[in-house]
Amino acid sequence: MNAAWLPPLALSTSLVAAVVIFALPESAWRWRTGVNLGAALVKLTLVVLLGYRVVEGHYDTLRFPVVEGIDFVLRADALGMMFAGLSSLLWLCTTLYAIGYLENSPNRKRFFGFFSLCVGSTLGIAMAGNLFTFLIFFEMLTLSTYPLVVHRGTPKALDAGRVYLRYTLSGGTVLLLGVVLLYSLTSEHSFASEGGLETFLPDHRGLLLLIFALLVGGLAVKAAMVPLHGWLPRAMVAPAPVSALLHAVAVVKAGAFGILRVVYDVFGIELSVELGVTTVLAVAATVTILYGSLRALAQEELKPRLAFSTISQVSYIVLGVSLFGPFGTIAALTHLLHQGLMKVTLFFCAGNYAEELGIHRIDELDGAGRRMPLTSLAFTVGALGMIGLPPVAGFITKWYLGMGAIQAGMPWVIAVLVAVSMLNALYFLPILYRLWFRLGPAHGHGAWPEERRLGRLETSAWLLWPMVATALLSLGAGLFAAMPFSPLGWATAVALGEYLP
Amino acid sequence: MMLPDTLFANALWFNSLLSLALLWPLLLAVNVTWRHVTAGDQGVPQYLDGWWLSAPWPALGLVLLGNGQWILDGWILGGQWELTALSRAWLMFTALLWALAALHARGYFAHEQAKATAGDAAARRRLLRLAVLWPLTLAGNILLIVAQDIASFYLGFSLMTFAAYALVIHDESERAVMGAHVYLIMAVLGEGMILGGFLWVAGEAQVLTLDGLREGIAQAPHGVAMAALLWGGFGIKAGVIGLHVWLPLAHPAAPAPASAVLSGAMIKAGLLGWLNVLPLGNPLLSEGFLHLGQLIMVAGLLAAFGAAIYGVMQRHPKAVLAYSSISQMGMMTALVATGLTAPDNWHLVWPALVLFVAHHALAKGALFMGTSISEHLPAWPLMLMWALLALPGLSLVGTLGAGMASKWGFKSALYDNEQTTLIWLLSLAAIGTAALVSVALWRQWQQRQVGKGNGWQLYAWLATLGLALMTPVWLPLPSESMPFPPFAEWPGLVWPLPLGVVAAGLMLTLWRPKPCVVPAGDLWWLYAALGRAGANVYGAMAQRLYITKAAIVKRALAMETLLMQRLEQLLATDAWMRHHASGLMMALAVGLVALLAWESILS
Amino acid sequence: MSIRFGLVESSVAVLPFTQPALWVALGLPCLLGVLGAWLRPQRTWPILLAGLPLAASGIVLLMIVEQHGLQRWQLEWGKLTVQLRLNGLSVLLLLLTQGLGLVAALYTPGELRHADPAQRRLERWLWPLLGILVGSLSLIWVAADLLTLYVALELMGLSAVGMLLLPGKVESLVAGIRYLLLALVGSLSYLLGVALILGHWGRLDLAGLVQVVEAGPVAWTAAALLGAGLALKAALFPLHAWLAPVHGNAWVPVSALHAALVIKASLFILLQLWSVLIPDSLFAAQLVAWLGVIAIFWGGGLAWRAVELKSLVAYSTVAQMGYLMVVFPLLLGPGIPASVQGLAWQGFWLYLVGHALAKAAMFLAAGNLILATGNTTLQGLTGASRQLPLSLLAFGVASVSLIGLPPSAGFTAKWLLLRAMVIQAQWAWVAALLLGTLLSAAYVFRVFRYSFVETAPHYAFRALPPWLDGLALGLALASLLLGLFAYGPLTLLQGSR
Amino acid sequence: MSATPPLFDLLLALGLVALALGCLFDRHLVRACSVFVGFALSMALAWWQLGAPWLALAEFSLGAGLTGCSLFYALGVLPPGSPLPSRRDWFREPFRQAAIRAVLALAWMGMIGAALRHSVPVMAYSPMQQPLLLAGVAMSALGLGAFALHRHLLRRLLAFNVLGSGVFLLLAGLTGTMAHAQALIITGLGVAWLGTLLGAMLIRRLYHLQGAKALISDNESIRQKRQGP
Repeated sequence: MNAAWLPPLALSTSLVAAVVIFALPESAWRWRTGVNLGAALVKLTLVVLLGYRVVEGHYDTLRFPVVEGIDFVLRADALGMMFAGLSSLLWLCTTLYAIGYLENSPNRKRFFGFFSLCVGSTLGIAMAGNLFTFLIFFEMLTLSTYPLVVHRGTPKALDAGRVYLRYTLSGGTVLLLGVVLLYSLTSEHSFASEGGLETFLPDHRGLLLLIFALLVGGLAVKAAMVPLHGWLPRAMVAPAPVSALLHAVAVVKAGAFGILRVVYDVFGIELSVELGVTTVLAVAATVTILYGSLRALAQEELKPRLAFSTISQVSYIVLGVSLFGPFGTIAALTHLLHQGLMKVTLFFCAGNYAEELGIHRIDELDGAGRRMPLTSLAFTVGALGMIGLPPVAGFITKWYLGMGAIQAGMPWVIAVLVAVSMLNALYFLPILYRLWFRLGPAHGHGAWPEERRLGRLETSAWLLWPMVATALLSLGAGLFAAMPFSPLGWATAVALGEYLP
Repeated sequence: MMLPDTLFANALWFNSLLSLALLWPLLLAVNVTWRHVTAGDQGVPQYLDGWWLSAPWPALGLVLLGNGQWILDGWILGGQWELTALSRAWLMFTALLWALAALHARGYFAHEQAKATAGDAAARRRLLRLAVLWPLTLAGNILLIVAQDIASFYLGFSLMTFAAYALVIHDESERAVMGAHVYLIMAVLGEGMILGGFLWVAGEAQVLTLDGLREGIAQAPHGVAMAALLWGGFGIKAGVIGLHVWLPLAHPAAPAPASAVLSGAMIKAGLLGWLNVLPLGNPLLSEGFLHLGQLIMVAGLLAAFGAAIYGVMQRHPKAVLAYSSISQMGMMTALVATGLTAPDNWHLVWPALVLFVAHHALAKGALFMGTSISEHLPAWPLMLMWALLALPGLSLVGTLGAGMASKWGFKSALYDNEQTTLIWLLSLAAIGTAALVSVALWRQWQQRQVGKGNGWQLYAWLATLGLALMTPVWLPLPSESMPFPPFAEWPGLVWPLPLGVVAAGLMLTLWRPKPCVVPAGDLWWLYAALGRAGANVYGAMAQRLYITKAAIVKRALAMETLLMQRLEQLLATDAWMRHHASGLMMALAVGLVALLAWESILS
Repeated sequence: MSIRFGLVESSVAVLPFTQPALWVALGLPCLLGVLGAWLRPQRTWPILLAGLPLAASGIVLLMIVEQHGLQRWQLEWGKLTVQLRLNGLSVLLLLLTQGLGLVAALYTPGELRHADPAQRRLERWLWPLLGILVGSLSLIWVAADLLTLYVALELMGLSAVGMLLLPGKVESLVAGIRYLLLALVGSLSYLLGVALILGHWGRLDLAGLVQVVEAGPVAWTAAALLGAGLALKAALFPLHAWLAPVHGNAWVPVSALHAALVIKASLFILLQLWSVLIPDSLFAAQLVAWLGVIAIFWGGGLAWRAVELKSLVAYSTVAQMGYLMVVFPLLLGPGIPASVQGLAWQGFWLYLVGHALAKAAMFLAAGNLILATGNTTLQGLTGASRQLPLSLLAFGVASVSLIGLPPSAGFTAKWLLLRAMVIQAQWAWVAALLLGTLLSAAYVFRVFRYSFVETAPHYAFRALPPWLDGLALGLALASLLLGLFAYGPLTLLQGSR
Repeated sequence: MSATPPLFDLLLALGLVALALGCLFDRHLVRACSVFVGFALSMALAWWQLGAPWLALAEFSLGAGLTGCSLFYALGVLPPGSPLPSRRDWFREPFRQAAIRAVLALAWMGMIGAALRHSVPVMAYSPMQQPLLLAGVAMSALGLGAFALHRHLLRRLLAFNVLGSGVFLLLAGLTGTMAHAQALIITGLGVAWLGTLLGAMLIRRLYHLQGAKALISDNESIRQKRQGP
């Protein structure tokens, strides 16, 4: 039984929300909030429903032809639902957070409108059933993110927006070329196609390699892999919810998710191994991971440090993809979710410090743990997770990556993992030290850069509780990873059910 | 033991006891936080109250009243918690030491509590931090002991390691910060190595439990390398020579009860790690493991002697004690190594080792607590006090009480295997121990102060002392593995003491190097220099790269400007084309015809 | 190729209703124009009402073509015979013309209301000229002989010139007279080509010419003369330079119509005639394609540097025409596989239609922005995003199609073209297309860069009636959704018979 | 058709070319316009000679009459009493540009000539048989060359008209008096007159707004200076 209306309905929640928000006047705060939250909740429900149906074995598909031989396909499958679930859940959190964050700031209508579009595109990416559809939403994502990046309208923000566009549009163009080449080789090839591209291997080895390079090259821009990462740290000028969204859910994840799709659903992992591209991918991911960490070490401001940390962390997904074997796959899929939860927490925290205390630099964080204990606790959880310490979710990923590395016959990856863990510790632990052990304005030494009393608790409730929720989720995802519907459980089901014989 | 077997073996009973043992410290941490928060901005609750003191008690109860195994399916990667013979004994002495140290802490921090009540914000903050993180450290320690699966073990280990940072840094003096940082850096290094080792083995063998891990290492092609990696990782905690540098820096800085648990319980966790992951006593080991065992033994003996020689030159009694710990751990390392070099004998060695460890834990705990006693000497007879202070030391050397039993225990185990060289070397090392203990006492004597003591402090110390001397009595090991030496053997056990004392005396009188020549932390300063040099090189490289990148960016920008200027020129060309549109049309037409004609000529 | 244009000799019986519908489609616009000059409507609803029968005629024709395929008429008028044909392409373009014409007419009152009174002296003339323009454009899409084409071309050219001149500003007069002279010369070049054809083969109906034309100097010269003349009128590079000033100074709906349809009509004729005269010439098509490549970068570069909003849009037209030129070698030339030609054919027209919609939307949106800010330069847009979100949104959606980002018509068309090029292994054009995409993104996003500035002082913005923005947004959305729902129109294009 | 060239046609052709040259290259604009009227009258004669009386009539009324009036209106001669624009074009094109235009015009002529040679077999062996056709070729080339060369708007208008006449002549010469050709020519004549009228009005308006300079400055000043990013 195919409920073709379900995927477009889920997709339309955010799109309709965007339209309604654009139509509402700027001053209609309550209405906008209601629409935002209502859409987020409805969407979450629908995605859960879709996920449930996928578990039941119904892959709801909407399909219509766009041009001869090319279809627009929205399809709910396990992998897509995983990403969709993440994006819907984090959208809810981020929306709540953004409502608090942007209180009394101008241009909220525009912000929330494009915000909804952005998440709608992410959902589209998750549910895209073939590369053509994927490309559509991929570019939509680029466009709908631009107004968010330049939201502040300062020269710095505008420059960041320009750099962002230069990178992502170029990447999109490269991707387009790759997709066109692929289609001219295979005609329609949806993600659900059983037959991989093995049949083309004998005659078109070079072309397949080229296509792979173009596809992954285009996606790698969004996934911020070195040396295509330049836009990400700059995009930090955007408001905190946007950074959270960019880093945790939407943009970089879209790139990583695309690489997942290309390797598993378009080429097939066996073919990728056969072509020898997985090793290249692993090396590229390794370089990114190390480079990102090294650069993060040198940052003196909080958000850029987190940004470089993202660059490093997102490539874990790519690394997992490149490790042939169920464990590598599980690691990649799990990290897709785990990194989202942890990074969104960290960005919420960074945003809270900035909003409540005006803190942007790391050396201003001295003693902030006393002033904002919950925020700092959440930050601690996130940071420990990034380092890969149990019981936070990051440990699970690292564990499976290590197992996958052995399984794929690349033990050197473990050395990389250890090295990165140490680097992560090297740039996160000093922050924790400052938060909890240094004396700062909270102890009567100096003053916060710009303190505001936003709420009865340490900061406004809008800002506080989403962050606490994501922190608890990242903790729970690690502590109860072996539960059946944890991210790990879902990822294992996907990996074992879909990609392995 | 005293309970009916049915209850004793009941899974629910065990599980709830175990949960309580783990959760109780966490609950107490929350409780302290809650009391702090509800007390308001300026309010000062009694941080180390009776509840707080009870943190390790459920764990003790678990040892005494529980037995069994608990498999947790949903826990991290699948949990398996169990009280084995080893972990039962281990948990016993660990929990005991924690309980006593907590009591001691109540007294030790009474002064700080008073200051806080008087309105000292800094004291309040420090106390809160300690009161919250002490139970967390404890929880980690308990978890790592009961855990039989890798993830839980690693979780416990990390929790303990990182939470203990707060214990080290407690008084926030410059020295404490320094010590804490060294501790943390080394800890991170250790965590990394452990993680690497775990991943490697678990990936090769596809196992999630420590049992499987041991098997996996024994069978894996690169098993020796894995074992070495894990040995090094845990060795950082256990103070293996070369990786021990944090001990003499962190111990003197930490408060006495913290030092007691650090040295008594936490570095033992490293040792437990070895016992858990190294394929000790496995009769089917390859040649490589034998060499590894020899290497470990050499490292252990080097630590035993080197630390002794270096330690006696220290000024600070706690630094001396820290070196003593290193030395003692060296001896234990050597004993562990026999599990690889002589696996057949391991079943005899390990109970002796556990006894040694347990005794050392309590004795070292007593010694560290003693340093705080000597700073606040009560109005008791001086001779009695110093005798009491010396007692754990004497026991450690092996001249009386439990120390003698433990020493005899491993000696007899080794005799069975005719490892006479090792026995002799260990006896020699005992001279070092004696010398260190005497130096420590001497330093304490030099820095003694009278008064301001506290009953909790004193009686907890006395209890520790007593329990240390009676270790075989309460340690849940089969009593036949803890024989008391026959009288005839006593001289063979006691002789290192006088030699040690004399050696220490000679050392102290003959050569007194300045502290800057023999700084505490020895190799750390070398490492730090190397690290700084490395960082400088990295910084210079980064700077170079940055300059290069800036140059490239600048050039790109210049090119962009140039391009824009060229585009401006396009405008002029466009105007030209506007004027000459009709001429261009003629040219286009003529050109098209020419082209078409040419094409037909070509074909 | 000529079959795709519906240029076949056949004797299909003409269905009833078709001819009246055709007359309505061709004649009603002129009539309405005259009516408009008389009544000078100030509101939108009468225009909408008047446009309904026009649209109805278009829809009737569409349904007829959908059901019965190609329609042909041969009208005898004295010794003259006029050939008309209606296939999927014609009807598609006809509908496009009617739609855009209607939108332009709807927009006109708003534009005039806000225009400088000094420039409104001649506004009465706009209506008949608009009517003639729409009528002549409709005629061009259906005409199947050179004489009718010539007449329609001249009517279209003159009415377009007239409309462009109406504001009466010096700049528009200078630009207008240049355009007038060049258009006239272009027509004469066309006529010269027709003279050669008529002299050599003695007939003007295209379907008949397809049968008799053989390659040779006459065909070449005629093709060259026709091509050069029409290229001048279609503003193909390098004969494009007159375009930007013309667009920059005309009234907004006029610019929109001109950029969207008038120059495309010349291109349409050019391609149609070349497919009759030199269907197998590789070199000519290649030359056009290479010129197109230059045009993409030339127009893009100039648009990138443009100071005025409207000249940015105008230069972007030059670049976009370049894309269409690049397709020539995939449509004309020896030995092109039918599949490639089919892809290129679909891509070409989809691009043309999508661009027409998007460009019209863009002009309307730009006009709105200029009306609201009272400033014609890009810098005048600083901070506009806060005050004029809807206009900017329309501009943005239109530019999505213009850049060729999914899911717009521009994207789908580019996709088809890329596939055709890839199959033919024409990598140079692939590169041109992709780089051109980036370039167009570069110049379009300049607009947004200005509009998102928050730090600049805020200028006073004039409030606009929402329907002005609504029109622009509607067109833009149409061009966006056309990309996603292109299947129907494309099947219409494919079914040539 | 006889072997000797028809004398009258020859003379007419020569006259047409000469008048075209005169009206295209006389810098005195009133004189040039007057010559153009003469040219148009000769054209009407040529139509007559080609056997197309309707065309002759049309040319007489549209070409000579109305177009002439329009041109004089543009010059300010008609209606009498209106302000007089400058009646001489002093602008001199650089020699290089003129040379290039000449070459282009020759190429154009060659191209059309070659096509004619192919299309009309008689042209191959005795080109002089159809002097009017040749005149048409020459006039179209001359007109286009002059159009490309001149800057003065009025002279461009004149050049356009000459070009148009050349094209019509060619058309008629090639096709005889086919109905289609006549329709084409009549349309062309009408358009040419409409264009000329529109041009003349524009010239007047521009002169009124901007003065004489506006009439020769084809390059509008490049206002678009670099701004912004």
